[in-house]
Amino acid sequence: MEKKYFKSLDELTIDFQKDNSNQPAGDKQSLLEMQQEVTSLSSATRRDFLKVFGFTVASAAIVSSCEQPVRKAIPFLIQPENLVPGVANYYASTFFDGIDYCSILIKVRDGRPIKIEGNSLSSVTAGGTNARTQASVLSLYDNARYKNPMAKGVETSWEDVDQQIQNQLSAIKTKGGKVAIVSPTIISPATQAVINEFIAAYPGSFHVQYDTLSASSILKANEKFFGKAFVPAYHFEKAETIVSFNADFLGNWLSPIEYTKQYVKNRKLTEGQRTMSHHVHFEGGVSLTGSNADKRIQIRPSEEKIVIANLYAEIKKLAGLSSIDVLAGPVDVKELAKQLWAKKSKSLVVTGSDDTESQLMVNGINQLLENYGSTIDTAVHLKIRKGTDDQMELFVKELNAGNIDGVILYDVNPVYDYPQKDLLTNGLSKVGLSISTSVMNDETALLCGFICPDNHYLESWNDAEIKTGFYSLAQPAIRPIFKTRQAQESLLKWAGKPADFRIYLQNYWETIQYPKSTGYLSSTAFWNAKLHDGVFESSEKEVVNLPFTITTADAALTNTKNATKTDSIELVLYVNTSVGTGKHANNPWLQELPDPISKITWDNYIALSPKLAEQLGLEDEQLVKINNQITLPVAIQPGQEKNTVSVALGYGRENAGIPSNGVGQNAYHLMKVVSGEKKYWLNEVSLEKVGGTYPIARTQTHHSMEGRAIVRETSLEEYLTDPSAGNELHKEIQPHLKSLYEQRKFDGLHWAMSIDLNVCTGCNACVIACSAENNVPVVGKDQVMMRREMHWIRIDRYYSGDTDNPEFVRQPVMCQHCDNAPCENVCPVAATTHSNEGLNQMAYNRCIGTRYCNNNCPYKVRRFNFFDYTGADVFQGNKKDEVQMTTDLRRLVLNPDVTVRAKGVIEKCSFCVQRIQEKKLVAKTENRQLFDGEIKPACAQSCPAEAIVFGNLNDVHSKVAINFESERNYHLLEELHTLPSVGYLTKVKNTIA
Amino acid sequence: MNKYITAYYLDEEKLLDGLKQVKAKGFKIADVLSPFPVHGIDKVLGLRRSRLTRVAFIGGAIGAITGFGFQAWVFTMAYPINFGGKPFFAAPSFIPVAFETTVLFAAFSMVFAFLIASKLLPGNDPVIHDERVTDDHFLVIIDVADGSSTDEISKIEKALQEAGAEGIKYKA
Amino acid sequence: MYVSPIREPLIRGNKDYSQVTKDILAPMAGTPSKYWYMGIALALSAALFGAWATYVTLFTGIGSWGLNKTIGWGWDITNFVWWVGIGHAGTFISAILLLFRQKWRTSINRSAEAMTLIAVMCAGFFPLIHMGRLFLGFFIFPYPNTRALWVNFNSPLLWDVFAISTYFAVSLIFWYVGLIPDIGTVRDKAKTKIRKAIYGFLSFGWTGSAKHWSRHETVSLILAGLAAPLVLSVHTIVSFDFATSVIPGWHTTIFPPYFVSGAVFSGFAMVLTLLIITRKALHLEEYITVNHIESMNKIIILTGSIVGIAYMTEFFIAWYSGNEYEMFTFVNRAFGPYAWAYWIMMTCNVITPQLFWFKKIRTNVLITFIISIFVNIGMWFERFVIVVSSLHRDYLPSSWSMYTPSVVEVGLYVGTLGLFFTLFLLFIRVFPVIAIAEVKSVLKTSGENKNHSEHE
Amino acid sequence: MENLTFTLTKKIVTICLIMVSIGLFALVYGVVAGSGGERIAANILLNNYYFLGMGLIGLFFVAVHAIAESGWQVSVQRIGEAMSTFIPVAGVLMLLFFAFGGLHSIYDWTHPDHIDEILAKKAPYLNEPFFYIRLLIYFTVWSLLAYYIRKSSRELDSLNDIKYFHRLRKFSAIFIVVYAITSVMSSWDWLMSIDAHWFSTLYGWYVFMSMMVSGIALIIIILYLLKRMGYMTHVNNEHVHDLGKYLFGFSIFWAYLWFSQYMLIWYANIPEETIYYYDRLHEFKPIFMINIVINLAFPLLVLMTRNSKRVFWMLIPVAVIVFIGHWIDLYQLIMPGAVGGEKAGIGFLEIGLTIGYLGLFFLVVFYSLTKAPLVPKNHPFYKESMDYHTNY
Repeated sequence: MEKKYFKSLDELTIDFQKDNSNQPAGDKQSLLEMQQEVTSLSSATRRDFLKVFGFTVASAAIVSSCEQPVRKAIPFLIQPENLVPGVANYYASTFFDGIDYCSILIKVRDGRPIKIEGNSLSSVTAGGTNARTQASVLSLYDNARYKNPMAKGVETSWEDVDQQIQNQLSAIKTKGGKVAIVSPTIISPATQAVINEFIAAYPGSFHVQYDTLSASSILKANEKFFGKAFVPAYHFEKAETIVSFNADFLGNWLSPIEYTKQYVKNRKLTEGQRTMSHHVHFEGGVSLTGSNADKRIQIRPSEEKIVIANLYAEIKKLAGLSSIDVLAGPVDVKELAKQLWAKKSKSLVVTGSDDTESQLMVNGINQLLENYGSTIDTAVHLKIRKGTDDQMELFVKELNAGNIDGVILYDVNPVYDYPQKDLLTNGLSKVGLSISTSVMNDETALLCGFICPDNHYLESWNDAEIKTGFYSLAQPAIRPIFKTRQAQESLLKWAGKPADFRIYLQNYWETIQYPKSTGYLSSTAFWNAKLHDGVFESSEKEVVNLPFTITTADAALTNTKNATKTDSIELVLYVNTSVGTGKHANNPWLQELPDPISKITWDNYIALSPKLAEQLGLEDEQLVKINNQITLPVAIQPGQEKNTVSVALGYGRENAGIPSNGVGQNAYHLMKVVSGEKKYWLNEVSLEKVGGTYPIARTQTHHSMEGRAIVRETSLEEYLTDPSAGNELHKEIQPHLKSLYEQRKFDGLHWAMSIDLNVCTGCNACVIACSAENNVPVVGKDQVMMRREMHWIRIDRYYSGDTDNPEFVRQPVMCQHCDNAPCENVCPVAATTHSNEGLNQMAYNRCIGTRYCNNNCPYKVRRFNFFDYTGADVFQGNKKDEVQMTTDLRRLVLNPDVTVRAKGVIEKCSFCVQRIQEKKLVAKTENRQLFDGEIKPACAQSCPAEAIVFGNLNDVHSKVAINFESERNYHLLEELHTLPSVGYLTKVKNTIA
Repeated sequence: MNKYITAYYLDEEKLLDGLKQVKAKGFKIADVLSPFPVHGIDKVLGLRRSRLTRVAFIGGAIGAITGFGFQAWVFTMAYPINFGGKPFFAAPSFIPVAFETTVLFAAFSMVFAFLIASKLLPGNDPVIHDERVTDDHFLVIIDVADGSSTDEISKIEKALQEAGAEGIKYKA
Repeated sequence: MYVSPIREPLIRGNKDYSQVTKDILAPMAGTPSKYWYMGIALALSAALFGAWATYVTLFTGIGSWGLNKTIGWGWDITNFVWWVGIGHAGTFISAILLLFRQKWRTSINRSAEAMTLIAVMCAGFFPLIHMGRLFLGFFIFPYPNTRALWVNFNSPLLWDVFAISTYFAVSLIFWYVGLIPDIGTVRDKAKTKIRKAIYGFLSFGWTGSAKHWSRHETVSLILAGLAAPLVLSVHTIVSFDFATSVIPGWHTTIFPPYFVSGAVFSGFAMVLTLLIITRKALHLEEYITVNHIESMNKIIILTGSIVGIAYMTEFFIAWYSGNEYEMFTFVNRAFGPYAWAYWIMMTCNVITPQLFWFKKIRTNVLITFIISIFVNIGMWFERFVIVVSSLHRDYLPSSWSMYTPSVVEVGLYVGTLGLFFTLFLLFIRVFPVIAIAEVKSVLKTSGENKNHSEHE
Repeated sequence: MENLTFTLTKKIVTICLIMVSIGLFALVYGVVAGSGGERIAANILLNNYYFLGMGLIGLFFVAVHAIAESGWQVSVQRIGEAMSTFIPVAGVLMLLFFAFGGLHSIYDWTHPDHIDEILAKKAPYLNEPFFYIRLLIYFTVWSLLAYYIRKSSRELDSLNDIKYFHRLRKFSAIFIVVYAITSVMSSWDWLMSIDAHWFSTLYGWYVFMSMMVSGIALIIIILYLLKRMGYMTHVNNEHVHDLGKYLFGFSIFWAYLWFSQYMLIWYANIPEETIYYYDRLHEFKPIFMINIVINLAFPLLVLMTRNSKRVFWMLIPVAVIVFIGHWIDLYQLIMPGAVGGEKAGIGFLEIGLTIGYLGLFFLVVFYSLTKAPLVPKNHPFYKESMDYHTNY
């Protein structure tokens, strides 16, 4: 093949697309080959020698003036429609991976999706995102994706695979065998229709919905309680008192983005609001939600049911119903019950329990509190979790019994995440036809006869009904990069139907959804409009009758009477906000995302209370074997219930690719299935100290504020009497801010950011959004251990109070864009300067890397490229990229508006200056002023809590200017007179009900 | 000027005494070569105080003005940039560099002036009358005018002899 | 000029001028000794280690060091300041002691100045190597370019560029101007034609003419007058690197004079270390006498005490300020994770030099040698404490971290030590280590035989 | 033959007493004219500190040369010794002044109702008993050492025994060490604590150097006065040249410290520090500027040439102006904090009181000069000092 030089990777992809337009789809292979070609071109040459030689300062000038070889950019022969070079297109779509749902916009630059943003038209997620949604764009460009269909482990063509599969399917059909489709919850009506078509084509087939994080207990409880298995829609915004039993609703429980939006709505003390919900949280480990609670009560998982029973019994008493005495719980809930009773119909009790009886009792509580119909809407169902554990258990049994002839594993990886791995591996070996549609390498696909790789969701058509009547559409933003095919098309094909899912979907919407709409002239107009918006909200309602009795809950209460307390060490298995269930483990952004509580990256670990650690003689990083199964390092976690240890799920992937293989240990197999319920905690846990230590990479190692006024806090009570409570220092310092020279004024624009500490939950969405937007390198575990992570925005977390039961505060910190910036003064080469719009600017090209600015930054927000993390260095062969973030494929995610920084250069938050410039240009061409809120830096855009506000300080009506005038506003280390352009609003805790 | 008489001393005090005597007799001393600076010889030979200090002063003044002026020009006129809210005319910041340029200009102008005025330059090939003058000899040189008679020459030699000089030589 | 009889002679052994020339030129003659070869082999291998470390740093990046997001400077700037400090003694001796007419300087100024020049070279290496992108280091010079962009004259690092280069240049000409007459001597004593030609070239045609001597003295004096504030300015500007910042432990007004006296302190310690070996190896005990050592020790007590007072002032004011960050930084220095470095610094810099109050100790060559090494170590740790302990725990506890140097950083340091000794060993072979003419000029008044030649 | 015995003539005493009475009158005027207690108190502190400083620098001059084994200063050593006799006088005045209301008029931290969080933190140091204890320690130690240094110097001369030379050096060394600490601490106590919230580590050395410059200027002035009276004929141009170089050099060094402190605070721009200069740059701007001009620019430009340092007609105006200049320096250290921009000023109170103090100081110094020959002939370096000439 002739060697081809590319001017840039952009050209590479665009070329590829152009070629593709009149070639069969199969030729995508050529792209991969070409990429490899490009890589192989880079070996040492004469120029390298010159570059080395150039290190003598004298010859540096020679090098810099050395003539570059002429490279010609080849223009498009036919300009593609809608593609203006340098201008991004946004496509509305939907993210749903079986765990998280988010309505999104996909930012596409020059044919490449490069960023996910929240879709503000959706009333469910309302423009919010979370870390995993933000990071999902990177998984599109993952070398661990299946690039071809495979039969028996050999890459082959789709025709071949289809032929073989269809042969086998018809064989099964003729013998009347069963084919199981195992999928996560299907929230897509069209996909469900496709599955139904398949089942219709192969009678005897059935569909199993298998949720890794199941809501089985809720479905079961509601089935008993209401006679219908469903998850209701919760309304945290309507609740004045929220009691949560281990439901991590801000992090991972059901629909966290939606709940975060709701939750902060009545906790935000801006725009004249003066009330806040009171949030009481019971848990054993420390969850994101727990750390945000007004009152966090430590209980062991085994005690949860007892506490719920106690509360239920108390509420019953308050309701004047006869109650029974249950075993006294570890905490007195009388006061809580009274408080809830006082907030009747304005409260909400939820539990993340895996126990149906606990859920039933919570239903009883909510029923007595008249929360159904107010804070819990049973007429709208949350469809995010439909699978029950017994479905899967039954399937596994059948599989092992050899009663199933074919399995289609659609988007699930049970070999990795089902508690009993052996049952799966054995079972799968007994099936004649096993098909996996995995997008990415996974443990289950390895055991399947056929791998029919699905498109990545950014390459796919789809739809979703997240809640009753809340629909959204997904559309591809790029043609499939590899020889993959959407699973729906595969199913249609195998079912003998026309295999174009886009047409299928459109038909589905035009026939099924269009009638629900109003105001559209034609079904095509409806389709086009909805495709544009991404969402469609009808006013459908479910019919659920409220029960007249609470007998089912009472029965559960009666059962609880016999509960006993144990004293053993208990283990909580949880999912964190980064890799989650492990599905996204191969996403370097997520792996390097520090846990919001422990600030640990790149590993799971045993979180242990300080007391227990002392008792067992354990220290941080010491290796401990749990239940004789897996060995993990210890991380002492203040706030952990004394005898409760926690381990995150989602680690220990074996076949997920670089970098996730071997990161952490798989804790799924510690789980147990007890009478059809997956148990997310165990008791009688054995912890055995084994020799040695294992280093943990934390991004923050000191956890106390040392009494400094860094995060300023107050209680609601104090706030109501004095809005500047907790922020007295601000008023005191303000008059002292005097310079020996005139303070600079900024005419016109003066960019500033306001961060409401009261609503920031610490979910980390902004961190990933920032990395994606600004091409922030991933440095890998070793470098994080060296404290060299590159995140431009970090969320500092401090503990205060008692180490056994600390309070948690957190604070997002990015470049403060100080108007009196200490960093700017000291740069010898003027690489960092102040713009006339108040931005602290970095000219990467000018930076010579003295790190002086970093030393003189009191906030330590500047980041230095210690190594060649990006491959942008003048030297070849010194790239430091253990996590393979700089392969040609991965690099497609880079934002071309932001320079990729070279080795030896300082970088930092720019307030997303590229976004500012873009919007300024838009306003200028439209000959108008910028609107307030028009410019949103990536962090502000991604924030589900809308904690970050950005705007022009000179515009007195702008939100940010109003926030800056607030009594709650203060600046970090303001006594230094650095005049930061970032303001923080004090955190207010609602300590009274 | 290619005829002269040299005579050496072995002690600087004797040299000074001798010089005074020779001068008193009205002979003009062309030069004295010594291994180290002899105190009081300036007065005896009537050497003026060096004006190199003025060179240093002028050099320093130029350095100060250039150093300070250049910085002020760059910051206020050429390319004013806001660094950390500091004024463009950040006078205290200009002091260190201005000071360094002052010293640099003063030192270099003076040293170059010294070398040039004294014709001390690399590769210069001087007449070496006696290799011992850089060791322990003090050499007095008295020019002999063109066409001087031997009588006049011997007069000088005699005067030197009387003044305690050793090793008197006549060179033509 | 009269000299009081109670003053000890500066040059021992009843020398005459010729003997002085002979003694001082002796080390340059003949083939070097076995020890010289051993020394230079050792020094060169250390320099080679440094060359390897330089290669690694340049090729793989600053990441090969132990720095992190919080601690941007470590051994690099510690070494820089340490070397610059050492580079202060030479010019201090030549300039300030000349202005104060301390005659004992004549025996030591030449080698001290050479040491200064070499130390400044070693120092200059660190700001270069610490740059992330050295090949663009020329950005630091204000040269006209197509973007019309100059440099930031507000930056102390830029001031450093001017200060260090001016200091080096002025020290170099000061040293060389002083050297010219002695090169003349070497030329005239040279035995081979080549030597004669080389030294003849280098001597600029020096003849010892009275007129030249007169100008030479004026130039030396004015240069001393210029170099004296220059010496102060250099370490002052180095101290500005820290003191202009807002970092507690860095930002303190006492830094300029305290750094200067610290520099002189460490410079004299290094001069002592070197000269105690040199006088022994080159048999110059009669020129560099115990009196010289004692005088230098007195300067060590003086500057060491100033440094000690500065430490205590800083600590007291940190408390007195009522500023929680300031106070924390100092408590952390003394009792935090880097307390060991702090106490090494305190022991070596404040306590050991106080032993020199005892005449017995300050006239004991061996103990002086040991204490001088202690001071060298202590002053290195002083800079380490300032650079690292201030940075590692500054304002926001979330960013606090620790720093451990890597083998590459050790390599760079050892490398400069190697370079230093290599160049010094070459210097003693190439140029006279003692200013011959200057010693001769004080021989009459301060030589051991001075009382015989008293002329009053 | 030169007259080595200084006689205190009636004329001198009369002039001095007139000056003292001008001072007393100024004080009365201040009270009558309603200058306010703070302004009067601040002026007393200013002058008392200033002339105490002169006494200490006189002693420092003697001590530092003694331990440096310097020779030339023997010719003017007695002036320094005489100046040091003012130390106990200043001590008594200081104690009386503080005890009778001066303390409360000047120092904010002595008012319990002005104690805020920061001052409360400083209370272990800034409290009245400890303040007085420190004051007593300073003056006792200084006065004793001054006495012993003078004593050994005089005994060296009268008894002609080299052991007194060593004793002189021993006391000098002790004084240098003690003074290194106490000069810094006393400046914190009496001056820096006026702006009680403010702090600067350089402060002590800055004040010391300010006193140093004016002390040298005063030595030159006294030397000149003595020469005018026909004494000190042994002092030649070379000695004057050396004093001139001191004046020149220390003026530059003072400016260096001034710049270091100002620039660092200007640069870092941290309000708790900048407030100090902010006040001075706003309400005291003329004083602030005059301070730099006459204490740096003036001596720098005038004394740059060799000759100006050697002749009295050039040197004396500089010495006088620099002496006034550092009085102004001290003024701007004290007044903004102690009196404030509105009430402070330079009027008859300030000038008169300074003249009064100057009269008292001269009276004490001249009286002390009568106690011993004007030059110690038996000093081992006497001959060196007399045979003093230099090429530069």
